[in-house]
Amino acid sequence: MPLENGKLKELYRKMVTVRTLEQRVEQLVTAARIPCSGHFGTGQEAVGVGVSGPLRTDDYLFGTHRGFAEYIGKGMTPAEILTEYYGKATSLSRGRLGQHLLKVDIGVMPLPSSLGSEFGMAVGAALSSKLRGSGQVAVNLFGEGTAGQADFGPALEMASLWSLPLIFACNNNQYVELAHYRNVVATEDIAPRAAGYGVAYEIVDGNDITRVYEATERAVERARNGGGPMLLEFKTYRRGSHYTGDPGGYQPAEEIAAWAKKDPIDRCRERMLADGVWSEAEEQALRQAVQDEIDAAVQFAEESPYPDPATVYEHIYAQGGMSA
Amino acid sequence: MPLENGKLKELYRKMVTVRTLEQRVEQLVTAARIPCSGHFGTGQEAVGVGVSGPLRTDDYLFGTHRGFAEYIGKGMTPAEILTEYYGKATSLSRGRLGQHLLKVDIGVMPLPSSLGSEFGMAVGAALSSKLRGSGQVAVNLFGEGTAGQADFGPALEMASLWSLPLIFACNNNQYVELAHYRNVVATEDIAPRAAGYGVAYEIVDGNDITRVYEATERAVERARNGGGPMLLEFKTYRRGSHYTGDPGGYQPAEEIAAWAKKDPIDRCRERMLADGVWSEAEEQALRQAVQDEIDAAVQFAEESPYPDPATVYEHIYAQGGMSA
Amino acid sequence: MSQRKITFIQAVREAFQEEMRRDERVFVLGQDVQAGIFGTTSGLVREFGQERVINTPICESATVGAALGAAMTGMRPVVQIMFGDFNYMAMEITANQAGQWHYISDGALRAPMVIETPSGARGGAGYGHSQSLEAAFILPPGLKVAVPSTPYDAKGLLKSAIRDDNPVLFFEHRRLLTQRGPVPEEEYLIPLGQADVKREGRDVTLVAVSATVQKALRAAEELSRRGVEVEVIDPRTLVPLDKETIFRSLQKTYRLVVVEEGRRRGGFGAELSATAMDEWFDYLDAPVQRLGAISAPLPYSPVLEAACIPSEEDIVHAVLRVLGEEE
Amino acid sequence: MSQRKITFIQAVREAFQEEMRRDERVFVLGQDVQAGIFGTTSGLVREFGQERVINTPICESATVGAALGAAMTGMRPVVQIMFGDFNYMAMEITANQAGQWHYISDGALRAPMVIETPSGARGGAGYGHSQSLEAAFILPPGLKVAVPSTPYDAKGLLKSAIRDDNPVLFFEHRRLLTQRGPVPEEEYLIPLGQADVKREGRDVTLVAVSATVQKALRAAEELSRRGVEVEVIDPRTLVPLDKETIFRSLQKTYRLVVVEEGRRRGGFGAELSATAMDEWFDYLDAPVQRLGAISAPLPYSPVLEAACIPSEEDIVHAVLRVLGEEE
Ligand SMILES: Cc1ncc(C[n+]2csc(CCOP(=O)(O)OP(=O)(O)O)c2C)c(N)n1
Ligand SMILES: Cc1ncc(C[n+]2csc(CCOP(=O)(O)OP(=O)(O)O)c2C)c(N)n1
Ligand SMILES: [Mg+2]
Ligand SMILES: [Mg+2]
Repeated sequence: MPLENGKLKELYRKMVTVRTLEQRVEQLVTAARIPCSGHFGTGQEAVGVGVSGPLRTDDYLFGTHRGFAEYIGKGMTPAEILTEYYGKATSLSRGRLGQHLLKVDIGVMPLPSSLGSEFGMAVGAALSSKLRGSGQVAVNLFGEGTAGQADFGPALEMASLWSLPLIFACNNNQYVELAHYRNVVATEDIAPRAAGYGVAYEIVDGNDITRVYEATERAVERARNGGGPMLLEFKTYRRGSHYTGDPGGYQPAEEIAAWAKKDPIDRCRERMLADGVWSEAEEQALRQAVQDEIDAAVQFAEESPYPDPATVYEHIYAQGGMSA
Repeated sequence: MPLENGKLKELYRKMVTVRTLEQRVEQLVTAARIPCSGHFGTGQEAVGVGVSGPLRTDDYLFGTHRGFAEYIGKGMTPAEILTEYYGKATSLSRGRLGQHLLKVDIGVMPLPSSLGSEFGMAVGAALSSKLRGSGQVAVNLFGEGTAGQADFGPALEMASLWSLPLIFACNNNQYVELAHYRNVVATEDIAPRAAGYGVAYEIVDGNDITRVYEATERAVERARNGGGPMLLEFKTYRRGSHYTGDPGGYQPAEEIAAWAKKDPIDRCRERMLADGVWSEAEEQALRQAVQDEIDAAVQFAEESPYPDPATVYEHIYAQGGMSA
Repeated sequence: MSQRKITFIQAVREAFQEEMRRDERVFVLGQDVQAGIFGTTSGLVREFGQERVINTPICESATVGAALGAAMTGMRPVVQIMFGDFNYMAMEITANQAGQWHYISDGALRAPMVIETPSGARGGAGYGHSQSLEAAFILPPGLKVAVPSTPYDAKGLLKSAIRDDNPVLFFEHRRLLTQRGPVPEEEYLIPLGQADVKREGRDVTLVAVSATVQKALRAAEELSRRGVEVEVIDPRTLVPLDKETIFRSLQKTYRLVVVEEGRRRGGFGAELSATAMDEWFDYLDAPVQRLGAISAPLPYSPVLEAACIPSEEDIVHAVLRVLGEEE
Repeated sequence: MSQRKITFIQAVREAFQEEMRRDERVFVLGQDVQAGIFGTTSGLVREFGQERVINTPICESATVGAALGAAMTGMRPVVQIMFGDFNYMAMEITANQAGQWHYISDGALRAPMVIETPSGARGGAGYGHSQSLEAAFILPPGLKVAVPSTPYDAKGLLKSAIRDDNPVLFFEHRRLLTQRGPVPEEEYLIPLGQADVKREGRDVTLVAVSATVQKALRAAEELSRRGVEVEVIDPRTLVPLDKETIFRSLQKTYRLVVVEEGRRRGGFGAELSATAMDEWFDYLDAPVQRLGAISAPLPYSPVLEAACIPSEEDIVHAVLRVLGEEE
């Protein structure tokens, strides 16, 4: 189904929220208000927002370590994200998770600290959905570097073999840490690897929110209707650093500039303006609303207390638990 | 290069040795003279013998758990194999290795008990050869079930990325333990998975010793000359049981019968006879010689002493070692 | 009480059957579980179908990962790892993920899953098919570790493990698989964390793990003939550990010996001996004796393998040492 | 003797440089080792080229596998695993393969390789980027485990590790990386298996691992002000363990405390306490005190993380307990 305007505006708002929030968090990390070293995704917001866009609340999303696009996309709020990053008692995990964002009741599933350990888990979530007949789809979003991880092939194999409702979504942002991806990835494209396991694939312009959304929607509906897994590769570009503190310098300035011209937020806005479904006034109002929401969330996180150290003994084991 | 007759006869002799030895060892396992439960490969001897045929003594072979084809192929003797299987002091490892055959000085490299753990090691051996400029090629032979293991894709990726002299050789014998391979392998062919990593591949009739040899020889020479890795898939069939004690019954009798008609030893002999390069007299002499060699090896193994239990403290660490 | 005797394999299979009938969220996955290489899952596919008895590709890491994903989303998987040694292939998932998400999600996620894994030395299986690695799961947080030594314990512990909301490793020593023992027809459970006194005695407390329980019992018989009465305790789970039962015994004997087939260096015995040091120092008339395999790979040849792991005789000597009757 | 002070990172980098110049079989591989995420390998590529400083795909298992394959065929690889936690991803290769083939090949194969791995809690890295897992490598056979606590030790131990013919895990605590300490210009080696007395004292022997050495030294200062003289011993390698140095100290103090940042349950302290039980029972005037992290995942929030791992204050209390001055 073509993306309709109301939905497009919602996705646009989410992309703006993601970028604004990421910039703010980056400042907070630099200012040592937030203890982790963040990974941000300026320029690639359309991927996470577009991929999570067509999902049901109860669909499973296994997201990435980079930025907030799929987390905001799936429905987490800036306050939920900020309180986790701050490690405050008001966070969903009471300070335990940090950058490993999770919100089980809207299907935001574990982001393991070890890249690629989610491949098997995503298979399991999709298998579980199939066994329970719940119609839930699982989406596993991962970077092109992470596609090199051990369980990637086996996950494709299992998804194919058992015809699971599982979408492999590769966010190819062309960098793996401090090196161009072709330094450690043998092929230009990741997607054709799916064919080796009998899994269908598609390569999509990751800087076009409409295409990302529509391709994902097709794959998700196909999977929901028993059509089995699919791999989508989104071509995009990471314009910012790998992590806060990254010395930089390994991305050619012209390359960054060229991709800045394809910025997904600008493209989306310009198209909406050209189509007459968006106005400068709406834009102003949106920017302000997003800024206000984030300001309020930062304030909330700042003012929230740190967790009580005595809580570390809670929930070591499920059901009452054991002593350490 | 087409296989010349002298070489073909040598390969034929090795196939006959493999089959005879495997049958003998199976009896010895059943009779509890040998303590492990062996895995044999009746009907698939051409793969291991053919793959190891074109290798230099110093080329690296990472073989399989099934049968002796590549071990005899690379130059191990029945006595070396039998003493290991018996766990006798006269074995190369003084009773430590058992079925994990190894003979470093002729390039027979570790067969890990965990299937697939050799993928990374084979990459390392090929990388080492490249770094040392030694011209050695590494061949990693594995089953189609083992291709499902985690490090398979990453090994293809590394071999491709670094253009390593590494041949991935898949012995597709159509069974993975007690089930047809399509029960746990998503695709008919394993070979095209290589393409996903930019590695060339070829599918070869694994019951034709000449084709196995020639395809391997081409791949090995290409790799030796800097052409990089290649994946060869050999289609064959395991006519015997998975292991000694296997209840059987899951392989259709017609399937077994059909493949018996394509027996690699019979095919090779018939071709040699038809070409006039082999005679019934030579056949008789060969059978007798092989039988004698194996009888002598069994006798040697039987008569060899068990290792001294006090030796268990030796070689725990290299260079003198430490106390337990 | 029924006097029925069945094998360890049958006991495990019954536990599967009963739990799969009781709770449709329970399913089994692993290599060749439909056929059942060691028999524990054989036949289940006939009753429960291919949807609940799933043959997996040969990839331990992704299989345990899949079990974890299923466990976190409402199922209760039992994943079979064909040889205990292969648990290291899935160590990342088991130790870094499965045992940790309940805690770091502050209780939002649970991982009710079991890893069923035949293991241990049986003479002639070789270095990577023979190890007892249960002690490797004491260090990672959030896991439970069951080490049954009889058919009765195996059935009762597996049923509890399947119902537990935490990841449980369930080790089955391959020397025990075909042994028979009494198992009642009626349903029963054995709580995780409850040791069993396999033999009473007043002189020495001997804690034995998995297959070494039998060696310990034979050693106790031998020692009894020499006038030494050994109390043999089977902890049945290493985590949680039933310290109370061990301590109760120690308060009577003042002497502790611990034996396992896994390696001594860094093994369960180290943790138990250190626990005795921490908590029971004043109840020790002699240093705790710990026995385990030497810190070497397990060689193939049965004579060599036997020389690496504790024997009945080694246990007799350790008991005599703790009594000061031997150096 | 030079009074030059350099950081831990610089010391490690110098070790790399010297060994790579000395022996062309030495090479480095790992994720982003050319850039050097934590700095220990930064710049090496300029001197030694891309052939000897190899960026790998993100796959810890195959990378350690490749290192092992190279080590067995005449090279001496150092593989960097970016976070200690990820060692569980390669556990199969390290524990089941790398440590075992020398033995089972009866000496025909050697695996001279090093796994260099930044690790430990630094506040805010979260559950899977903060663990100290060195104790997990005590159980598997054939491995050595180095845990340097100063730039001087780091350089000398890494050079020895690279020259060792066995697989060595080399843990670098991330809190130590930017710290400075004296390192001579002249070449030196520190043998694996030689503890260092970081502070002399007559009252209590305190064995501390990795970053806890510094906490131990501060605790010792504090205790000294209270009239208690603690001898702080850094084992520097957990395997091989220099028991002689610890025992020598114990023969003077009769009291032993052990502290590590890794988890206490199943940790190094268990092995050391059990060793004291085995071998030094008559030299213990009080039970050994062992300190380590609680058996829980490490939470992200720095206040929570700090509550999970032993502090300077915890060490002070443990020393007072071993002296009977506290409960
Ligand atoms: C198993 C594992 N190895 C290494 C890391 C460290 N690491 C964090 S981000 C990253 C790069 C990931 O690259 P890619 O998958 O392309 O995602 P991107 O960062 O580009 O979004 C690495 C190696 C990790 N977290 N987990
Ligand atoms: C990691 C690991 N998992 C499981 C096994 C048990 N196992 C031994 S042989 C075998 C089947 C292998 O199938 P395939 O690769 O097709 O080789 P084949 O036996 O057909 O020669 C399995 C699963 C093992 N040795 N290692
Ligand atoms: Mg990337
Ligand atoms: Mg097969």
